[in-house]
Amino acid sequence: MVNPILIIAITLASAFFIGILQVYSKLWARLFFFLTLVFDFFAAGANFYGFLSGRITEPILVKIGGFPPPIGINLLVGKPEAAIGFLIFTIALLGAYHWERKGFPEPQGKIMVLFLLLSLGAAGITFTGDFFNLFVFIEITSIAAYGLVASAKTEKSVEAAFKYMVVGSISSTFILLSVVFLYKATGSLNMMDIASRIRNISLTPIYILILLMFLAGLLIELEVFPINGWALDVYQGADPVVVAVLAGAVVKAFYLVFLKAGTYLTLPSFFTLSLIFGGGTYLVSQFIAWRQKDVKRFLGYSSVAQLGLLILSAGFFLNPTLPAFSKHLIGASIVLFIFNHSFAKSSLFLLADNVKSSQLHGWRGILNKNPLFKFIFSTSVFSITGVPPFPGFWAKLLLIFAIPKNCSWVIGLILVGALGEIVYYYRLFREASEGEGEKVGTNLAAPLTGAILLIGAGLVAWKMFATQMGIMFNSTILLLLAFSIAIYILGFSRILQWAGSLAVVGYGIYRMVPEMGANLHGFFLALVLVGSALLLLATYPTSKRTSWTFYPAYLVVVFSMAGLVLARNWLTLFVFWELMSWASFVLINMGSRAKKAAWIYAIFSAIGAYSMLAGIYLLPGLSLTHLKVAGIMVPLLLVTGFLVKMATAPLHVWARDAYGESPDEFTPLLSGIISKMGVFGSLIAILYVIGNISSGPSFRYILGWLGALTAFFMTLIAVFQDDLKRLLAYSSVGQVGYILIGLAIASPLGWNAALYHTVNHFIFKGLLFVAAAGIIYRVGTSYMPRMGGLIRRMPLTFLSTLVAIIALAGIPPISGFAGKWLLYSALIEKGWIFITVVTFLASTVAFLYCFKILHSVFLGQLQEENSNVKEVPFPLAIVEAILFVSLGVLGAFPRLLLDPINRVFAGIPGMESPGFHYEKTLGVVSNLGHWNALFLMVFFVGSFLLALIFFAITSARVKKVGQLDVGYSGEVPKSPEDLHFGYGLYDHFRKAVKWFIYPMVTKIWEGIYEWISAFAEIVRRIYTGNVNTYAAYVILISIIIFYFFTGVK
Amino acid sequence: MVARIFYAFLILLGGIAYGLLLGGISRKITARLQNRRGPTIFQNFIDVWKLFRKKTAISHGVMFYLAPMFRLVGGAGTFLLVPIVVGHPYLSNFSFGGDLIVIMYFMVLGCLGMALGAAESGHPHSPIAVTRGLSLMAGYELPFVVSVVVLMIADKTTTVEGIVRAQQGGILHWHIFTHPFAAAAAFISLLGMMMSYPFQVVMAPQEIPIGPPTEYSSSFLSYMFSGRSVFAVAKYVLFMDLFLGGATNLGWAFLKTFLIFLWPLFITNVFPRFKLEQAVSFFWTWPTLIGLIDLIRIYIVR
Amino acid sequence: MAFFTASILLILIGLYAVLVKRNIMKIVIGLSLMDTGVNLLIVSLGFIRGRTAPIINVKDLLFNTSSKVVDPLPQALVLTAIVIGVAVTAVALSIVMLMYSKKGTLEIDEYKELKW
Amino acid sequence: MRKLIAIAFLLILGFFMLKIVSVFPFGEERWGVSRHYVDKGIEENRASNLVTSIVVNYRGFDTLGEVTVLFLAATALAFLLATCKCRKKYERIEASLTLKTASDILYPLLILFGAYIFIHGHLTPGGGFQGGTVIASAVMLMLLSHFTFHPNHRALSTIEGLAGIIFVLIGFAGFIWGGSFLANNILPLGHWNRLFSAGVIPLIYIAIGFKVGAELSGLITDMYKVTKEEE
Repeated sequence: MVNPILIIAITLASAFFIGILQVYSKLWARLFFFLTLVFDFFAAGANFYGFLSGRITEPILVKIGGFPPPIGINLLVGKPEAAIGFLIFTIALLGAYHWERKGFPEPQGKIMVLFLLLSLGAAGITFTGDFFNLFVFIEITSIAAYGLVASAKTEKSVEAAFKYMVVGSISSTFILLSVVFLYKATGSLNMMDIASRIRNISLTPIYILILLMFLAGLLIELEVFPINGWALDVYQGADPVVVAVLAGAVVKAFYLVFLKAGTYLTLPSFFTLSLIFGGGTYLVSQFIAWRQKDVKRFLGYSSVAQLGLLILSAGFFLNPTLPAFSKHLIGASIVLFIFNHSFAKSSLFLLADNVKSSQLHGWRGILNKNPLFKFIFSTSVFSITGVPPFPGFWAKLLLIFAIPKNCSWVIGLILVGALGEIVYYYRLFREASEGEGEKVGTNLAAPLTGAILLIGAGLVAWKMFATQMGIMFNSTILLLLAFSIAIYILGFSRILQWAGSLAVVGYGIYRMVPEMGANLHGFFLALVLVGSALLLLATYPTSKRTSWTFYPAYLVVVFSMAGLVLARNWLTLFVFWELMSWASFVLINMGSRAKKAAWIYAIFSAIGAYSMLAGIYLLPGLSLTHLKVAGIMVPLLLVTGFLVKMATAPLHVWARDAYGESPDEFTPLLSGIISKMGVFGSLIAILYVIGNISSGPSFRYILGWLGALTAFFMTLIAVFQDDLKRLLAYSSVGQVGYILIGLAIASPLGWNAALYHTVNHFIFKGLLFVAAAGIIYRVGTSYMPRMGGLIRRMPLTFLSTLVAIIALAGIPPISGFAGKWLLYSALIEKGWIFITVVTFLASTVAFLYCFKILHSVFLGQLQEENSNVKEVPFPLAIVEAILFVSLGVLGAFPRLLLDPINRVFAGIPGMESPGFHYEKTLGVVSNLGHWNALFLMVFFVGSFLLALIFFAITSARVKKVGQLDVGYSGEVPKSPEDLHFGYGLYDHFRKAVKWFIYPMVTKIWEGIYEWISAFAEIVRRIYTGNVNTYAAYVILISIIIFYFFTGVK
Repeated sequence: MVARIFYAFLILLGGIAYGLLLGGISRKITARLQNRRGPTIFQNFIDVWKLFRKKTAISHGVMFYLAPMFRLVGGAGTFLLVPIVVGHPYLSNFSFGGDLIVIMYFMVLGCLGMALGAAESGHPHSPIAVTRGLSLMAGYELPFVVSVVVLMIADKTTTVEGIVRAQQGGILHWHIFTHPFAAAAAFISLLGMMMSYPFQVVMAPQEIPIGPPTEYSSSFLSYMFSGRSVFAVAKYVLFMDLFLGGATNLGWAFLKTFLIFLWPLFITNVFPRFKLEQAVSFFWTWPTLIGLIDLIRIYIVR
Repeated sequence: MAFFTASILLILIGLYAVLVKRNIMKIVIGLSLMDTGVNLLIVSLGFIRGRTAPIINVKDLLFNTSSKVVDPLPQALVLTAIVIGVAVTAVALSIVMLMYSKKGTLEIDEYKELKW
Repeated sequence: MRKLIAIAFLLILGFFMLKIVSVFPFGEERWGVSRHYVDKGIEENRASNLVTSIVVNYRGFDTLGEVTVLFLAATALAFLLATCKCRKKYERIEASLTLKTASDILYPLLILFGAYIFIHGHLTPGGGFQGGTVIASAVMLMLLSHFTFHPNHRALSTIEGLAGIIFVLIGFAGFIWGGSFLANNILPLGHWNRLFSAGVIPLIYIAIGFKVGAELSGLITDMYKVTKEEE
């Protein structure tokens, strides 16, 4: 233990000493400066460690001058104070180091004194146990901050300092006055003493007014809306290093005071106050940042928002009615939030220091300049926006699950705000990863430390809190996830990474075999692992384009899906769900034109994840068992999350570009397996939750309609796509619509249809995307009108594509038909006749694009520029072959898949009988009809061969002619371009259905975005930049607080 | 089983012959209506034989080569999956292979195969015609599906046999009378299926000679021709089974299919041609609405 | 009571300058006024009628002191507050000087570069 | 309009403040912890000036902070104005002879007076801050009257820093020998109302006096210097 007074006294003495030293030697001054900071760091660290390890159990009480508490000033350092103190000096040390590398402004000695005293002030604020002493330290901090903010001596920084000073003076006036009034009212200045005295006096309105005055002063320093104009100006105008320390360390000290005020000054309206101001600030700030063009200011908005969330948490934390366990969770969440925000935000500001321009467009492409920069940036952004396993995620999770159910609207507020946060942070991400940007600075050591600390803290939090929250992790999955990250090391060779990944997935399959197949979870596990292994095989790195992080991220996606399907508890599922979503975000973002797509993907993922989280929160229990819920809200929220991944209309907006522009190696996984996680989720949601609500059938009927409309509209839009991957994207979304219908029916037949189609869709769509990847790799474009005639160059790919297309179209005897047959049977059995009609129509329309793919890519005239392309690379060809053979085999023997599916359902009540049986001649027999797959296959193949042989024997000599040799009014065309009908296929059909393909949903989403932005823009105007106005807001808000939160009228 | 295959073969040949004959009749009637003498009603047999006997055939590639087989097998397969006389050991064909859903999807196989072969020919007219055909299909499928769903729901079965059995016991039990609107929708969509006027935009003899198979000739074409004929017969039989109560023997079958055959023929010679978008819009509105009447009725009374 | 009212009035006048005045110097003066008001208020809060200053320079005061002197604590606090006020004013003035050196004007409307 | 709104706001605020102070009747006896200072102050600290006893000992930590604030302000000001070209050129008028002579005479007297004040801080009204301020006013007087007067900046900085360090060191001495930081039991307390009494209090006040004097002088010089550099 280091006596806290030593920290303060030694820092002070050395500040004085530096004041002398700098006159004589700058070098020594600098040395001494760092020596002091390092000492502080270790001293504060030792105290914190003492508390952590349990060596110090009681709060450290320092009696200055030897007087017992109410008489003299004392410092009171408990665990939270020690933690914040350590945090302050860590951030200060990082900031100082960063500044040193960058070069202190002249005169250096002075600025070092200011910096030292700033951290000292913050530490003093944290440690002190006396109100007036608190005021003194606040003033030390403020004055140092004024000086530091102005330290850049630019117009902006000086302006910011002035505003800060004016508003800060008002704040300290409030604090000083209220402290003196407190003394008058209670006769003491000591916090503990006042706390005990307050219990003995009745809380008259006047007394409350005094407390409110104190809080009003604090709220100014805590940057609540709308009295935070000064803070935003400071964030924007001041040197980023200063801002990093202010936002990372100093504000946290103020926050601790806020907590103490809530603890010691028993203010009845504290809860309401913190809810209104914290929540309001959080919500408003997350949205008004949307249109912000200045990166530093927008980071400022984010800081303000995070503080708002902390204030809100404080309200709950100090609410005496909260159960102990929830209190514990909120406490943990506050700690994590503080840590997260301090390091992530400081890192971001220090990164901003490395970028010349602070304008958004000045950040364009800078991530592609320096991988280290990218790493730090991504880590910080992920952590702030709450991506697992970073601390921000755990903080949010803990907070949400600690909030009592009767305040569930607060959850809505938190999640909506978080969504707003996603929007603007990933807009920055998008901008920063787009194209090639300017060079960035290399002063990255301090932010790098921050980023590493974040990762470490995230993992520690994972270990500490996951089990407390009831989140259970399969240890094998964790091991595999660790392996996934480790693949990064092999990054010097993509081939090695590929092989390593295959080995890891292979090992995963080997370890997971006992889990596979037995039940629903095992079924999907098998799909995930085996399917991913196949698709991974097809990612054979053919070019240097693949990023280093591709394989690690790919494997994280795979194993988080494995963890997801193995989850036995909603929260576990959610954690893995988020992991999967964000890892796939990383992968999508690797596409060179996918930045916008990735942004939209991030937004929609967040919409889904947050609504799912809200649903999970509202569930009566967390385990995956039958849960009774009332009303339609819970299932709606829950299912929305899954529908987003399935890209069900109207949540499909992200899908086109995410599928179309993501790296070609990744798209098969995205379409083949990741979308199936939505299926899995919807299935268990229907099984465990929706099936049990009173309005169950009608809700499922809505789901059915959603599926049908998705199937229809997406199919229709797919017809008019000219980009191969986009076409497949819409097709994929449409096909998943069928699956949703099957799920919604929730009869044995329906679920058989859904699961069968799930597997089938993985096979044929995986195959199609793999083929597309190969074709695009060879041809160099995904624009179909520029292809054509490739059947001559890629026969195997054509054959497998053909089979896949037949499966996609659902034409017997290939296996795609099975899903269709089961689905229609289920639909008719259920009597959902309108859905049946729409579904039928959708599948007919699908023929249009099926032909389009085959024709535009493989048939017609071979273009001259493609005349030398080769068959797809060998690994891809293997995968294609495996997949198309399995399509054929399943086509003949659907029982190979139907039997396992039935085994899966056998354990589920009400699903024991599959709704059909097998007969020798009739094949699969349902209550309505029958279908003999093997017969059809034999019949078709047999008669086909028969006809072929007959033809070959009897017919005339067949003469092969060149591709230009067509009957063309007697002319011989000169070039294939003249003859290839690629552009404007189905233009006639477009005219017929133009009312259906109007992108209404996209327009609506865009409209929502525009409206919110516009509204935010208006709200943002309250920050006029005029200091008079800022001061007026302060007065106004204080009056409002005084008026509404006391009885004084 | 061998006997069954043998009979099936015979039935198939009969089907092809019947189809060719109907084609001839249609040409004759059309000619007469246009004040021409017209070819003999056996002209189609002559054409097929002539084409089949040609010495050389031009091929543009593998798919081009295989497409006629696809076409023939698709047509023949569909024909053989639809029972002509329900319950008859041979005339019920291979209807155990699948129900109406199977048949509806199997029908596409031949078209798809042909479309692919045609597209490989590299002639720009082929894909134009194919896309028209597919678009038209998307058009007429809707009313057809509406009426089929009506029947499936009404009879609580998806098998053709079941639907036929449900119509036994008198002419008024035929679906054309019990579900007149559904039947009307289906029969309108039959016009599209037969690609006769006013929905002849696919073949469009004026701009894209004889539609998709524009590059086909000689024995390839003869295969296609046969496939098309038997496919048409398959559709007539299917309509017979669905709406006209099926057949109890071959005679009834001939009669009823002939009646169905006449229906498009009447229309063909009266109307001009729709543009494609008009055709699709037409199918998606009027016949669908008509069919919906019965669908809603079924939905309510079910 | 007059002391209280007067010092609160002083605070309010200072605040008024902060809220309304367009000249930066005047705003700083307003802040200074506010400080003064607060200090006065604190001192007057420590006053007890009929008592003497808390300096025990005569023997008489040594005994039963608490019934003879005013509350010394507010005075001690005010001492600190005054110094802090001076410090803030000094920094404020230096910032104002810097601002003036940048733009050559004290008009607050010229300093609205940071907003929204 | 703006003014009206501002006045309205402020009136409401004033109303609330008045509400608060109205519960503390003016001049009413109301003791809190300060009763201890009053009753036990002499006994514990032997400083006859109770305010000093509080400022330097009971709440000495505040004073340390206060000194820091001042130091901070001086540093910040020096830092901010170090490179500032803040003043336009203007003609300087030489001070009159009377003023110069008077200043010359007053300068040492004022410094002496200031020193007197902070040395007697524990006995009479006043103390380190007051004394320091008086000293600074002497410097200011010289600056204004003497064109060439230049306090030694290095010396000022050194005095300032050393005084601060001495303050902290006295605190440390208390920590090491007296058991707690700033403890006033390491020196004999002496007798009431004597110059050499009250333990470390006078020492601290002297340090403060030096510090404040040096700081304020430096501060004034810094501001003044800016105006001079242009010429």
